[in-house]
Amino acid sequence: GGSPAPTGTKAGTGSEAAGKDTSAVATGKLIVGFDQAYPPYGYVGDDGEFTGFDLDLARAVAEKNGWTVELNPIDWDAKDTLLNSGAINCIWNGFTMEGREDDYSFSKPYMLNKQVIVVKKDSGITSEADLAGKNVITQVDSAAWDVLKGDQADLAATFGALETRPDYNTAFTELASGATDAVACDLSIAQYQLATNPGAYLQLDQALSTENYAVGLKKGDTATGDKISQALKELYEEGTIEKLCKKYEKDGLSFENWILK
Amino acid sequence: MVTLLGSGFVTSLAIFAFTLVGALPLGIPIALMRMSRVVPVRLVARAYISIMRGTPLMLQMFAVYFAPYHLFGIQLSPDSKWQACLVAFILNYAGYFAEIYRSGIQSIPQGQYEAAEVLGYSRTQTFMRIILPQVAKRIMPALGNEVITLVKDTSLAFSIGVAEMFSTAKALVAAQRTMIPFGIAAAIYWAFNFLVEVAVGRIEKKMDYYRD
Amino acid sequence: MVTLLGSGFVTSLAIFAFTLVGALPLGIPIALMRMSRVVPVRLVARAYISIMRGTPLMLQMFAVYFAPYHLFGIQLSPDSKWQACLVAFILNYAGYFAEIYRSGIQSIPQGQYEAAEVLGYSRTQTFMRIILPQVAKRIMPALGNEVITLVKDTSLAFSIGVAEMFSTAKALVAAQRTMIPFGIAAAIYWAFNFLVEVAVGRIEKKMDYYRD
Amino acid sequence: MRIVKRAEEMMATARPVVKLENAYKAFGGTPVLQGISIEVCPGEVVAIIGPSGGGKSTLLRCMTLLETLDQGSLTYGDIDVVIPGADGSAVYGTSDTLALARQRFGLVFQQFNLFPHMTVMRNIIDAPLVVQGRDRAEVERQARALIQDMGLEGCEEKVPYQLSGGQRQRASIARALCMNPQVLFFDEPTSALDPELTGEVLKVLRQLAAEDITMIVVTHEMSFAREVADRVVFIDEGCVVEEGSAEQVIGNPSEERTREFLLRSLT
Amino acid sequence: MRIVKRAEEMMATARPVVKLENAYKAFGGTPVLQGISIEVCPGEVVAIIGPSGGGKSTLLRCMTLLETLDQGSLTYGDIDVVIPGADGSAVYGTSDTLALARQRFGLVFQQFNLFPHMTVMRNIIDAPLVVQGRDRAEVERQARALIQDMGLEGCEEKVPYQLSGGQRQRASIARALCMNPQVLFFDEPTSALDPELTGEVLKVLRQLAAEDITMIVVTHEMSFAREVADRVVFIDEGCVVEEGSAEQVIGNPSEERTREFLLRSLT
Ligand SMILES: Nc1ncnc2c1ncn2[C@@H]1O[C@H](COP(=O)(O)OP(=O)(O)OP(=O)(O)O)[C@@H](O)[C@H]1O
Ligand SMILES: Nc1ncnc2c1ncn2[C@@H]1O[C@H](COP(=O)(O)OP(=O)(O)OP(=O)(O)O)[C@@H](O)[C@H]1O
Ligand SMILES: [Mg+2]
Ligand SMILES: [Mg+2]
Repeated sequence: GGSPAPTGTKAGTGSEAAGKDTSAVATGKLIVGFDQAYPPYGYVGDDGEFTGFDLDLARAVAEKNGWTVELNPIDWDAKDTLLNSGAINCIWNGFTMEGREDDYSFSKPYMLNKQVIVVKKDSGITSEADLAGKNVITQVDSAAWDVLKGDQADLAATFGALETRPDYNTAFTELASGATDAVACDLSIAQYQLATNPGAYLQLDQALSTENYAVGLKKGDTATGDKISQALKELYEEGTIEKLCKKYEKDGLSFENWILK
Repeated sequence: MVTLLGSGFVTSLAIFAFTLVGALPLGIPIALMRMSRVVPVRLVARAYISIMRGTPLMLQMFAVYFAPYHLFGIQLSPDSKWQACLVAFILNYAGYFAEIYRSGIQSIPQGQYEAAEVLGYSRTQTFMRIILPQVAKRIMPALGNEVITLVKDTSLAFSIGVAEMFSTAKALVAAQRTMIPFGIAAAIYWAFNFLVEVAVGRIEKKMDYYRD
Repeated sequence: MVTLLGSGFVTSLAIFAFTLVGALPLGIPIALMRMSRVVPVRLVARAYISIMRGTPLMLQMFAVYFAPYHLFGIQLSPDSKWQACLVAFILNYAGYFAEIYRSGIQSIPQGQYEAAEVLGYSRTQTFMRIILPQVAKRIMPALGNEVITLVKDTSLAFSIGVAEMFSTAKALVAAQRTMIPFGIAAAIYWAFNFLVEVAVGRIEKKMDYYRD
Repeated sequence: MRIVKRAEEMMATARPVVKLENAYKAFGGTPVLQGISIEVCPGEVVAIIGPSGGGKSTLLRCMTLLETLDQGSLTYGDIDVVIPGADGSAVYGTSDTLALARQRFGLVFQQFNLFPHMTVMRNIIDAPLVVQGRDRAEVERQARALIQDMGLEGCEEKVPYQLSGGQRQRASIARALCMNPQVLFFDEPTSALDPELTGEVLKVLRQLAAEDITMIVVTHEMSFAREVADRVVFIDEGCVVEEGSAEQVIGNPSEERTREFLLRSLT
Repeated sequence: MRIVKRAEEMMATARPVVKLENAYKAFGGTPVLQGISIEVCPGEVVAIIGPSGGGKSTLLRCMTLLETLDQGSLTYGDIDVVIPGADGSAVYGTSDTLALARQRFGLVFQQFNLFPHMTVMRNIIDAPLVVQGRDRAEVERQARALIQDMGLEGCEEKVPYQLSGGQRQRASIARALCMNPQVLFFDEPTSALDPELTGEVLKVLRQLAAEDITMIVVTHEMSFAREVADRVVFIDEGCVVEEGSAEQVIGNPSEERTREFLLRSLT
């Protein structure tokens, strides 16, 4: 297709003029960039296929719009360059929109998420106040990190140390082994850990933040965003969303958190 | 799970094989340029080696992958990441191999060059017939080091989205919340590297028919 | 941004320095064991080298870090990751260095050993006074390769949460949605590796006073 | 059967195959060659004798283009390899010129410098095949004959480290001869040979002389020099001290230095 | 000044410093030593002569423990280094025994094997200092004297590649001598020397003989053997063909093979 570049003249990347329009509406192909190590939103299933709540959503949305879909696992560090260069045309992966509004165009937010803190059950920590002087870790470049550096910076300042790890898996192994005192993470991850290690962990009642998941698009690509939002709404109305939430319930997903109605 | 890792391993293997086929020969002219008496040639080779060894392969891969887009606005195709990956690997490893070749070449006694020179061998003939076979014997262990590093470096290909074994293992670790896929990946790496070692050892043994 | 990267670089540098100080000497006995005539000793060294080179350093780091907890239920302290990181790096690099030493040792002509033997040098004296100085000269370029790889491998320390320069750069890239921190990181790596190259080159030159 | 050729006769009849004039060479300030001139005619055998460290090997290395002269000129027949520049320093010809000249001479090294990864046979035939592009069957025939001449039967498939010292030296002589050079340089060709083999090598050298191959031999065996050489050049401290027929220089030296050297020696 | 000592006399007066009996050695099936016995008394100088490839170097290497014997026995004075096992194969002593024996002998290699990274001085003094733990000043004094004897003045601070062939050989002789060995083995010590220096080396060897240092010299210079040796052993195809005084073996050989070898040689 040769349709003109999407609206929005302040689109960030300067070399856009030279390139073709690679958006899904223009090409009829939704190329989803996702972190394949981020269950339950996108991961490798037991059958070896890419699976996950968001990937299922992407497939359904593509079908609704008559797009073909291509699932592209990416190195999270390369997501911006990949998106800008057209190697992918959306990021759909439990992608928090808060704080990223200037860098991407988004679909309408579809899911509510919380950032929470998990500690060991017998650690004696039961509230945020108890975290004073303790070691807290989180995943690198995660929403929890953003919150602790942003809105909750005052709380973070009371910690003994706040560090990052490449992935939550390492972080929880450290929590179990006593190398750290607490992990800040997404609600779904916390619930999964609590479910698989009964009696080991405790989730603090107070959430660090609530936030919204949306589909991230190249800055200026509002056309695709609108199409996706529309399709998600229809899927909700058809009851498909509720079925999908059920499918991933054991992984900590809850239909109550769906907001795009 | 093993089949999944297996298919990732095929990708790793392909990167490995193509890189060797490309970088092993490419290292030779670079090593020779590095030892050239012509100062600009030598400096170019030094700079090349310095940059290839001195900056992370991951960033080199980014550079090769995105350069056509950033510099010329060329849109990337799904194939291009595979090509970029191979180009970056070959360019990078050629730099390492060049230095290993150089160490071997410089350890050949002067008398060998002199004998070849007096017999009228051209520089190329001297190199191919007299020096290189003797170099090959001397550098085998160091080359083995680098080849084995290459096997594991294939995991860097994922930075531009080439899904090889290690990234698959990472994904499985995340999905299944167990370290077992890492264990299997380590075992596969180790098994393959064991083959590499055996192969290198066999080559070493084969060249053991002579001594200096 | 540069200050952030700078403090990450101090960590990288510390890993680099400690690893060299530990692994360079440790490689020597391993190389000697690898060449031992006593079969079990040789096999142990072979297995060690094979595993250290054959499996990813990242997984070795996990193994060293979490082994005390998983195997003995020992609770880890926040310090332990730094210790685990150094132990893993040293053990890993000693394997690579050992193979480089071996290549150098085996390239010394038999006559040198024989001369030393007849003069009554013990095996240790022969090695330290006759062989090692000549080996040092021959392996410099290959050693340079490995040392430069080490500079960049320090980035793996982040897998167990040691925040060195490259992970800092990654975090900055993510936070600022620009590749510039990577560019700066590459420049810092390259600048440091350039120093390493210059140092290696100077050592090479210093040993150029003799030829074989 | 010895062909007696006097230096003077020969110079009159033919243009020299190799001519070195006024050669100077220093190693890091220490002069090693100090104005040496040497002229050799076709078929002539010249022995170079003199005390250790006097510059004999260096002279040979300069003539075989392994070291560069500081000053002087060097000609192989019609090929000007080195000419004196305007400021007196040596100016070398193009690499093509040097390659052409290299086809005219061969050199047997004092340290042999055999190729350790090649069998004796391969050491001998490789350059003729690869450099000269000659026919394989013909080269192998010649090589076999040389191996016979040199008493190396049975060593064809050995690699150098499996040879005794003398065997190595003979292999390296055979390697040089198989290139059919016009001029052959030897740096102490008998230094690792027993007397019996020295006799054999002498025979080969004589045969070569009969085939009009010019030879320049650095040797410290006076009897060998006397036997083989048409002319003897005595070199000390980088200068030609005395030169003439073997009988003249060794039998009845005119210079004090030569006499002293010969007196202090065994023969 | 030459000290004439007959082999027979000496054997009667002293126990041998080194004694090799019935030595067998093969390289990959090819026999090289085939039952050689040699006995050398204190202060005796033995020359080993024979055709190239006859096994002279191998014999020396076995006696200096660089090659292992297949069969036979080897004794240094009171030290049993190799004894024949029950099945006839050679049984070596402990590594302490071997180390002890090594203190008794020195070897000058045919290929010199100087340490390329050490200066000439360092090459000479390193082992006495490190292996024997001797006093530095004393060792340096001895080294300087040896450098003088060997005509190596001015080469003290050179490294081996900067030396001429003869200089290298003399440095390696000095290195062996500085260890003050009881028995000294030489593999062709004059092969790279000019006659003048051969004379010098001969003088040194004689001086050593006067100091009761036993020497075993492989040489192919008959005149050298004649001058220096109390006894000459002629070896061919791994066997002792003939042995006796120099006058006897070289001047008037009783064996056909020896006569043939000497006839075909130059001297
Ligand atoms: N590369 C070098 N650097 C410095 N000095 C050198 C070098 N090569 C040779 N020399 C010196 O030059 C002089 C002449 O050496 P050359 O090898 O020509 O002697 P030679 O006459 O061949 O002696 P020999 O009979 O012992 O072989 C010697 O004093 C030697 O030390
Ligand atoms: N490592 C080896 N492998 C196989 N054959 C060998 C080896 N070393 C020596 N030989 C063979 O053994 C025989 C004896 O060799 P040796 O070096 O003892 O002879 P030599 O009497 O010293 O001769 P030269 O006077 O030429 O030095 C030769 O035929 C040689 O080819
Ligand atoms: Mg010489
Ligand atoms: Mg020998």
